[in-house]
Amino acid sequence: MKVALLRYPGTWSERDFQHAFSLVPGVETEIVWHEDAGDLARFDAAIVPGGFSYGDYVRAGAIARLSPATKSLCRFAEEGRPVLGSCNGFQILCEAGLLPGALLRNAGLEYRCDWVHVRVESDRTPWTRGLGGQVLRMPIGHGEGQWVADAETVAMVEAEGRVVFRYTDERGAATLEANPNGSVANIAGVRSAAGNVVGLMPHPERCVEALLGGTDGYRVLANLLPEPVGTGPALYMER
Amino acid sequence: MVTGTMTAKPDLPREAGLTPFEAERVRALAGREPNPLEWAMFGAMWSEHCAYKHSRPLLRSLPSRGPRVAVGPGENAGAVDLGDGLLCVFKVESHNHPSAVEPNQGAATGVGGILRDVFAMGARPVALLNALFFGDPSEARTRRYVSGVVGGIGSYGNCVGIPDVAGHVSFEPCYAGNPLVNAMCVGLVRRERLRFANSARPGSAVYLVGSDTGRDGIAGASLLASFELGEGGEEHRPSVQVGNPFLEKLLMEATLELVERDAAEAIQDLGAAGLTCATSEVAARSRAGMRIDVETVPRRAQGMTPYEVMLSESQERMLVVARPGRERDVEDVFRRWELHGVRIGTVTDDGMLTVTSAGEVVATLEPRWLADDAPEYDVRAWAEAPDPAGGGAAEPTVRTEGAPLQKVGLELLELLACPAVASRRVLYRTYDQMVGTDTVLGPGADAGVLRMKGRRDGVAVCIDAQPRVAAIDPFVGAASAVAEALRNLVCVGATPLAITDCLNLGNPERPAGAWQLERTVAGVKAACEALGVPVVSGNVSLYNATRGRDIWPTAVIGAVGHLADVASHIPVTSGRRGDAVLLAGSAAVSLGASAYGARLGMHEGPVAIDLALEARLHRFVLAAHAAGLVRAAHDRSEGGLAVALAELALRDGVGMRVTLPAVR
Amino acid sequence: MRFVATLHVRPKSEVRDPQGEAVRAALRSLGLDVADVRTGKEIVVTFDAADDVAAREAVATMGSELLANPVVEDYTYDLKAPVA
Amino acid sequence: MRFVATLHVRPKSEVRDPQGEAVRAALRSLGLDVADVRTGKEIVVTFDAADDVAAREAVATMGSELLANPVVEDYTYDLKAPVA
Repeated sequence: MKVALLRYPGTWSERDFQHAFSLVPGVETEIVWHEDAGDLARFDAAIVPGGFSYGDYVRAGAIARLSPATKSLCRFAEEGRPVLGSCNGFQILCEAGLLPGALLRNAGLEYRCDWVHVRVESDRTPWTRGLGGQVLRMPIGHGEGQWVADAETVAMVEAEGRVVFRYTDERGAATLEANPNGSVANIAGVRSAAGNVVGLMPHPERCVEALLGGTDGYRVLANLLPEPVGTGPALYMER
Repeated sequence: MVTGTMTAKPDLPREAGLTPFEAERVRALAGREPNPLEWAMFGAMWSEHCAYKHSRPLLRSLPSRGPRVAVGPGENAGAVDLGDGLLCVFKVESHNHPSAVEPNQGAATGVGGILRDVFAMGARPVALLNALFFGDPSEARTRRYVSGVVGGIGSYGNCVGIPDVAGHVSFEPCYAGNPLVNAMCVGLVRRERLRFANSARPGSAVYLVGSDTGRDGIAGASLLASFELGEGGEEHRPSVQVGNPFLEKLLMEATLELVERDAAEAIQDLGAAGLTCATSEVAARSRAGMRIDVETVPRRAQGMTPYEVMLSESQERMLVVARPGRERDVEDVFRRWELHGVRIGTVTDDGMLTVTSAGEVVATLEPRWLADDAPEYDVRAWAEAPDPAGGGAAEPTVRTEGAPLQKVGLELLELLACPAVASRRVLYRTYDQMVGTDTVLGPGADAGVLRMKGRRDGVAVCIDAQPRVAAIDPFVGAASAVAEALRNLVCVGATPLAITDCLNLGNPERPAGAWQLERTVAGVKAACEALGVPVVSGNVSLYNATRGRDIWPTAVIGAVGHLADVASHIPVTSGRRGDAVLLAGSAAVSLGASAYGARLGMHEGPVAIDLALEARLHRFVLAAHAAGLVRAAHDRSEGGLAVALAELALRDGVGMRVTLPAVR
Repeated sequence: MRFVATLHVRPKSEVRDPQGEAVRAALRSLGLDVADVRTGKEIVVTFDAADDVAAREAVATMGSELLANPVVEDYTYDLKAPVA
Repeated sequence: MRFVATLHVRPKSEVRDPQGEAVRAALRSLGLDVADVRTGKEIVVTFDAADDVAAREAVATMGSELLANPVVEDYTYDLKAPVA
């Protein structure tokens, strides 16, 4: 299982994803610079990591969309292979048209770094298989994470079960207080129609070790393996 | 023949910020009348901000050696040895005056500058900390400063992708017109990858890489920080530096790749006094000359004169001296990172810094004159303690003798809500604390703790200050700041290795200001010696005052400690039913300079510190940690014992039953 | 020939405008009787194009490819032809 | 009476515009021959004021007090009087 970690100028969590995947047995990763991403055929899955690609100028992910890497990522996605975009990655996937909606500045305009709970709303994706209905605790770190779309798109996304993660309290209730950025209907992540492309604002790569406060992210990343794996390594694992 | 391109000015030295005495010294060194550009270069390099004229004699007295010290003061940043060839590079710097002029960009460019100091040494930055000082938050102006400064720090650090893991914030009236912004950066580097500015060899190519040069900050930081803002604060306004954190991220990655490929023999970041400082310091430290052509410098504005190019403080720029024969590699790295890097000159062996413009020499000076030969002023010559008001006042009357219990409880709630004690989460929540996935303990804990992937040990970092104590006694205030920083490290079980200091003070030319500077350095020295910790880097910011009123002497101490095993810090609820709560150290009770006193409008002494007891306390807490007997330790600072207990209980969601020790 | 285009990018009316909401609250706190605030971006681009038609195509590319996100934003532009 | 003011807030000419630098590079990557880009904000405020004079005073307060940072930005505005 070979995973591409795309790196645009300004991306910074490709190294965090590389470390996180190093704890998942049987998964190999390669950081791919955006100019060298012409052919992703040799990879089984692709990650669009977090960061401030191109400084998030104009709009988060707006300039990254123009990079050749994004065009080959679209081809990769259309071939049905698993793609996960976290934070800036989610913004890039929306800008590229691979996912519905757009990410606006947070309500209240402030950057938020915190732990949140999200409920897994759809298990029909390579990343959430076997996790349907579960409440995961993951960190967020963003200033433009307010997912919005026009009324028809919101209705379609809900009706077709394309909402993958929803901000909730620890019991799984999608309350107003649990919504950190004003996203429509507490939506924290959505998937493509085919289901292989998923974008979410939280950072799974930041919660794969108990040492850093949580392991629920491990269950998302480890879902790439043939059979789903239980909870992540309790202790920091030396590689 | 040297010509100046500026029209003749009546008093060039004064215009450049030099006193008549300093102008004479320049003429003696140069053996001739410098031209206008040369006067401006001297003015910038001999400013207080760059030359530490009033503090250098005192700073030499600070202990800077020790078994773990890998790089001492004098370089871009200091470094300690973590073992197995890994060094921890760190420094704290102030960006006070630019932040008073434009809070958002002033603070943002402060973060940019301290990041460049660390990666110029070849180290990858792994953590940011900051210490901020504002006026009373009930004033609208203060709230604008807070949102501007915090917004600037967050927007810059979050974009570059360096976690903010610890900090300090003070709200005191003396900072109302002159907020302080001290930024600290911590980086890691393998010993063999360490880079300095002193290894440029004659014949090597000199590159300037990063953003285009504009008119921003023309002699800004160096001039701004060398005069009180009150004097003609207005005309300093236009020299605002604007940061581009995205470009900084590219510059950081490119610099670290140059170091990885060993393609650069010397690296220096451009900060205060811009190109003038970088070229003269690299040349002086390498005991070489340098010849540069300002026409080759990429510019952002049209019609810039050599004067403006040499003094500009545009952000995100580095000077890189390529190893002979590696010019193509250096240019490849710049291109790969989509950076504009241009060769602007060559290192020479004629011992002169020569600046040309379109083939014509516009300045030629010995680098040493600029970088090393600024005069020193020993403030002890005119230091004078202010009148009795400065001494310890009478014992404050404790009006709460036998106050009814619930009144004390109410007072505790009010104390927990006052600006000196209230949680800073609403501020640090806007900083990314987790990027890099190494943050084991972040803001809110006693100290930040970082793990290092592939190793079992960890690094603890914190930043602290005690202005309320220093306002009464600068010596005790400075010593208490060192003690508190180290206490925070031992609370998380880390052995202190070294500190960096940023001394923020008022006008040293006045007797009281001179006395405060001398006592502050003496306090840091005494505490470092008693607690066995060297100073490896630092910064001094003087002339912090508004309309002639100096700020309180504010020694900001950044400390770095080492944890043998970081896994013991898995964050679990630390307090359990039945655990004993112990008070270690001094049980003496005094409301001197306390936050409680401040709420009642009292701000008097006595203030004191027993450094020997402090040293024993640190050894005790570390021994208890090592024996695995400690579930949680928390230090008593703002708000005293009651607040310390409340904070621990709140943090771990536990209750406590406590009987107070006999009051001595 | 040199042209100067000013693009005005505004959030679609039915889409939220977090900045606008924050500015409205702040202006009201200044005691102003503000009913509504919409914030947008203004981008002034100085560029060269063969002629007026090419210039308009260039501006359309700028707007649709980068400066406006059709999902949530609309854009208009005005184009100043070079001084004769 | 109801007024609509459009404020244009732009960085001062001598102040650096990192966003403008990034947009210029991105537009060039699209093959456009772009010489310079300056980015700014546009704020459309719908508000009530007694009369035209009061309205102009209100807009001046908006600009200087909140919407433009005098150290690094300038602002201009146009004011549409209510439809007769």
